[in-house]
Amino acid sequence: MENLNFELYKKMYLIRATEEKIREHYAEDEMKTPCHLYVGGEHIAVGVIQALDPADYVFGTYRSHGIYLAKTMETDIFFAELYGKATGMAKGKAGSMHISSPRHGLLGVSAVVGTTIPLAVGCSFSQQYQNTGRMTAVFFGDGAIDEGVFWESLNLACLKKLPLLFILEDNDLAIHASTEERHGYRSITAIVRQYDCYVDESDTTDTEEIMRLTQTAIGHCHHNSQPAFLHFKYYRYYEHVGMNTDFHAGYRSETVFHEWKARDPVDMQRAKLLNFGMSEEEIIRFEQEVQQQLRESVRKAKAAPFPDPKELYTDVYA
Amino acid sequence: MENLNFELYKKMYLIRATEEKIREHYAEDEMKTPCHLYVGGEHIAVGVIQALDPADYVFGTYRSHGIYLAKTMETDIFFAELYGKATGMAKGKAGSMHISSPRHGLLGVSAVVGTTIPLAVGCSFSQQYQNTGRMTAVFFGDGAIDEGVFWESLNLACLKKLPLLFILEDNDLAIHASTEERHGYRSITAIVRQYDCYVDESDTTDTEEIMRLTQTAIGHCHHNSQPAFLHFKYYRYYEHVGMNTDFHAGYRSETVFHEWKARDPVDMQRAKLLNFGMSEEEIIRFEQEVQQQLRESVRKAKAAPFPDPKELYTDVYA
Amino acid sequence: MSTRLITYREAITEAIREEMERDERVFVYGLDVADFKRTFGSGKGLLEQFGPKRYFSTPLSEDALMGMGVGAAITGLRPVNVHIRVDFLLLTMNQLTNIVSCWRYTTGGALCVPLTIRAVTGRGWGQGMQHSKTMQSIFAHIPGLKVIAPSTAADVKGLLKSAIRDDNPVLVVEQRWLYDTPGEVPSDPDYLEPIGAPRRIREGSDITVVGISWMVVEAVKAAEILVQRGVQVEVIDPRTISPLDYTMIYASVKKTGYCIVADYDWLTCGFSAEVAARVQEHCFRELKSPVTRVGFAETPCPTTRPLENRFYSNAVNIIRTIEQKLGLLETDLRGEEFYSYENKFKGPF
Amino acid sequence: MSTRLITYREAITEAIREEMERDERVFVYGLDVADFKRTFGSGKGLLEQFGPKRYFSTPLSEDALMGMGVGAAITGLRPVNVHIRVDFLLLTMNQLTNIVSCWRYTTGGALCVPLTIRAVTGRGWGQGMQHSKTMQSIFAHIPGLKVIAPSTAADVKGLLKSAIRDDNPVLVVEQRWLYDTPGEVPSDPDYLEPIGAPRRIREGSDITVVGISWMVVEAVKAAEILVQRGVQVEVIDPRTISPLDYTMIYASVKKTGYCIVADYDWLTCGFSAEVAARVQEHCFRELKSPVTRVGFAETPCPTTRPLENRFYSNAVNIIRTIEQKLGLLETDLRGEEFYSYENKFKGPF
Ligand SMILES: Cc1ncc(C[n+]2csc(CCOP(=O)(O)OP(=O)(O)O)c2C)c(N)n1
Ligand SMILES: Cc1ncc(C[n+]2csc(CCOP(=O)(O)OP(=O)(O)O)c2C)c(N)n1
Ligand SMILES: [Mg+2]
Ligand SMILES: [Mg+2]
Repeated sequence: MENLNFELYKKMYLIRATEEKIREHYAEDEMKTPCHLYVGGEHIAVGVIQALDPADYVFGTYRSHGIYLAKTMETDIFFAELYGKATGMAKGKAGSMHISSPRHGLLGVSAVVGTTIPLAVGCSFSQQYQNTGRMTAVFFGDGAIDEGVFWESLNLACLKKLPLLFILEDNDLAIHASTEERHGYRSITAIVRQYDCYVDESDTTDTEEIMRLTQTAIGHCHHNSQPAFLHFKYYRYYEHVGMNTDFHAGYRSETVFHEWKARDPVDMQRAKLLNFGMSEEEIIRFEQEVQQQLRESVRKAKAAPFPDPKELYTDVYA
Repeated sequence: MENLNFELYKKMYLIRATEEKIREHYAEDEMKTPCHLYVGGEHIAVGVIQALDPADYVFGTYRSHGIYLAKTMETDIFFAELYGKATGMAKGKAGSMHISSPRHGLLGVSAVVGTTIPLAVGCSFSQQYQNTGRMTAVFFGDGAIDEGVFWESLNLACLKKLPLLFILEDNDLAIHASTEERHGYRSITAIVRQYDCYVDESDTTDTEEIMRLTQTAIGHCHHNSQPAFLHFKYYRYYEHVGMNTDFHAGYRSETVFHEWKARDPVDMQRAKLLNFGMSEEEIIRFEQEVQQQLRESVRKAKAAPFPDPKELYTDVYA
Repeated sequence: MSTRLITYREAITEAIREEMERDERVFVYGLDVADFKRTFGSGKGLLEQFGPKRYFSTPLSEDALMGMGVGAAITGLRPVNVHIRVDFLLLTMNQLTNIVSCWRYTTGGALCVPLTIRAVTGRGWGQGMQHSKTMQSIFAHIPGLKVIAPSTAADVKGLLKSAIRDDNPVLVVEQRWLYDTPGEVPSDPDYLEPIGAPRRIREGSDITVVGISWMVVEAVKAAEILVQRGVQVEVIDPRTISPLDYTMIYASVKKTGYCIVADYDWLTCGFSAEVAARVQEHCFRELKSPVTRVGFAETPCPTTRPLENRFYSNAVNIIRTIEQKLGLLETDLRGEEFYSYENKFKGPF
Repeated sequence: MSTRLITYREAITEAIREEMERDERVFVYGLDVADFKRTFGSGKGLLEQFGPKRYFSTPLSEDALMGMGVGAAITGLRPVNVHIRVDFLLLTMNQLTNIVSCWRYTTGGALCVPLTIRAVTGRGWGQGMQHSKTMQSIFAHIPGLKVIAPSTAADVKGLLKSAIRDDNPVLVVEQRWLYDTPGEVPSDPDYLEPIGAPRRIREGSDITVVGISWMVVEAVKAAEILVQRGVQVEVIDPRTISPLDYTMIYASVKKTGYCIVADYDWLTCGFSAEVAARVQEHCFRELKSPVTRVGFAETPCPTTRPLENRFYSNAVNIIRTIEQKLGLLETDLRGEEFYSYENKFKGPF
């Protein structure tokens, strides 16, 4: 239990610290890639990915630093990509909005809303076809469910009884538009419950709970040969894209932020460790290691060369 | 009551007789336009359109002879279009799959599945914007609900509280694929009931009942400022496109056809008239008039000129 | 190399059957592929042989289905996604352009997308504006996609097989009238045609006609008529729209000094424009007159036959264009039989 | 005619405001149009002035929203549908091509579709492959649509107003960097620019550069540098991609004998190909060298700056191409300042 919770905290802290590292350096103007920070949602990526097998597949959106880090735990290639360097996973061609790590099962993310949902359908179809037993999880925002392709994909997955987790990361906002302004219905889960799939929902910020809910869902998937739809609510701490808070803009209230902040997922997870009897020193030691790792990654990324100009033309065709 | 039912029968008989007229002449190879016959579904177009105000708007699919005839009651322009003649509503450029009659409120139909659903959203938005009080009804098949655009449109209409009737004409088939083969859920109405709209469903072949259900729905629309979704089941008598039955093809059973045929909407409506005390002679007299009208329309259509070659280039830009 | 005379339709079926036999990872899916009509018969026998796991119909969800193909392709399968009309591919443009064409680029080459997309172009009998488009240029405009449009039975077999074996996404545009055209097709199950290379359909020294898809048939007809007047028309079928090796086309135009592009599509920003732009660049000194293009009328495709006939270009347009270019009097075409919906291409190439 | 110096962004706002004031049937909608950023500021003040009935944000449902525009347009309204990236228009290709472009044709002219579509092309700061496309040629390929790509403040105002008043669907492609460019714009609320007509941006006698969208800025820069060496470059901005009256372009090439098309798009089957194909046809005798095209690299747009810089063509490419064509030695460009993400166009045209 303690081990597990430390494991979870490691991933969560890595994500939070990485995002803050980006914020620290962004103004230097060297990471020329739009970043959609995940701060406030760490428990979802970490909880879900913890519940998955390492060999399982994952897809995400432009807001996928969290799933990348939870899947890979590495930051050298990550920062290299954000700095646009030859040592990034796509030699800088991808940037923050298109990170991937196929060998860790992260098969890609996309900056066009909803577009990776059907890819996940195909990936899970492929697992069923090849009988690998692997799950696929696709992370998407509450904006994606406005797009027709979500509904087509949901239907396909249910029809084909695919081993697929739909992970709705609901921060109640698509850029600055609340779900209420966008939805002609009250509850997405009430709708999805009418499909042939398992459905659950939560607004917890407890990572372990996210993990358990996901494990239960995966169990149902295997047992009933059905996909699952998990609706997780969270709060996006910063502006849609960029490094700042934007409470001054007036489209959302800072009060709500403070409510969520009071149960900040990373803080909560850290408090748990202390509760479990882990010492403050032990935790700090780990945190310092992460800080050291991040400093190193940023240093390496800055020092790395830009891709050779001819790289513009590679990777277009196989 | 009798008047109303005769009115309904007039429209239904006109549709049935027109479709049979097409069948009679199709092999002559002069109507060079793919026809998707509506035989078996007459009660839906007629019942719904009877419930609407004549000034209300209607959109349909390539299977829209029924709504055209119920809206216009005319067959001269109709047959001219099918024969590809200059006297058709689009001078032959449209054919069966693109018939329209804007002055009767039929603003168009389309051969790409699902495409007119958002047009109906826009039309009803336009009525709301201009405060005309007019309803819009959009007819679409069970295949269209597989397309993402249906879901986007449903959400939009519910969000915007539009005066719009979604009329799902469910013949359980998209070409030859049953709904069961295509849907990862049990009941479309169970899903749509979760949206902010009025929902009803029926498999009646009684036109008057369709009309009443639609009237009730329209009442709800007006009263609650919401769209309505009406799910009507029917049986497609002939092949998807073309003039023949295709029970030999093996994808559906003739037994089911006979079950539906036993409560054929046109027969039932005719029987009602007799019940109401209308005489066989009176009915036959009317039917003969229609037959005469159709013969005339076909004759005129055949005699009409083809469009001038330069018509190829007109109507592209306003 | 032994060959048999089979139709374009049969050649498609053979190509898919052989690739499915050869490679378990190949599967075919799309709207109505498994119904009793089997995509104009092109899927005949495949369901029976390979079963519903590898050959299945789907819901009407083109957008998601294209994405599904990508997800399957990047995890080891080789999907063949079938569309009974090119027009319906428009629903997949977001996936095609924002995902399919650049997933390899975006992953720095770590993943590839061996996805084959078949799409049929309708024609005749009132197909109308929503069932007759080709739009090859739209797809060819997107780097990362390969687009082919074979016009003969042998080519559709060899190219479709190459497409399925290709590690890149390949879109195959199949004109419907070609389905009934027979041709000699090699029996070798490893017979392949290279994507990217044109084929010289007919040799000639007087003028080059680059014909695409059905227009190859019309160009050959035009050539057959004009040869009787001593005019030698060279007909080249690019077969691939993009990416294409133009060497053969340049060599031909350098030889003949004249070039007509007969596209089976609208002209504006079409493939015909690309060919014209390239040919004028590479054969500037040799060209004796500008490259001329023939194609669809710049209108939606009308339903009624007399207008539909005018919407399309045909052998007569090609003949008249050649005559103008070469300064010939108009050939008397009375008595010649041309192709129509009823009189489709019959003989082998 | 009195004018003021305002930015392209302000010109857009003015155009929409004036048309909304003039005509109650005009409304603006699209994803996030009414949020506090107002589509890069181009919608500033409109919500306040016209209220949420006529200026509203929508769900993320591009496909349905395009269809909604058609439904509104054929029943008396004049919708303006805004997309913050052209790339998202790909979700609407089915509506654009199968419905928007041919609804008039299909109803025999009974209905028209006065729908304006605004779409922004992103660039720089790692926009990457999914936020940087223009694809004008894809839209221009479809008969029934009008496609414009204004490059100056005056033109975007005059053309956008014309678009809103036009009874046809008009797609306006707005390159993002242009938003900050200022220009003299007439004050007259009935100032219109005609859709279909090019504008001569700069007169010259030695070579014609047809520049599109942002490439007009680059072409003018090239012209300014070369004029110091006595080379007179004529820069023509088509402004409209389709349907376009080419007369001015032909006249220019006939005068100069040389033509470069600098497109802000991929070349293959692009608008540059269409211009080249037409110019070689109409100016065959006058052309002293083939029409040359410059544009995007034939790759997805990469994120990292050094590769992104190479992905785009610019003034230097135009200068080098001109030098080659005219047989000039390379100009020493050290000391010249060129445009970049940080150093965008500032001065008025
Ligand atoms: C198809 C499409 N439309 C519009 C956009 C512009 N856009 C970028 S992010 C976004 C909001 C998405 O919100 P959500 O799915 O809830 O994800 P979140 O940013 O909240 O994680 C929008 C509209 C886009 N990228 N793709
Ligand atoms: C987007 C699209 N995909 C595929 C097709 C081919 N197609 C034509 S009709 C049809 C079935 C539609 O079924 P349904 O909506 O139930 O209407 P019905 O024919 O039963 O009235 C299909 C798949 C099409 N026209 N449009
Ligand atoms: Mg969100
Ligand atoms: Mg049906």
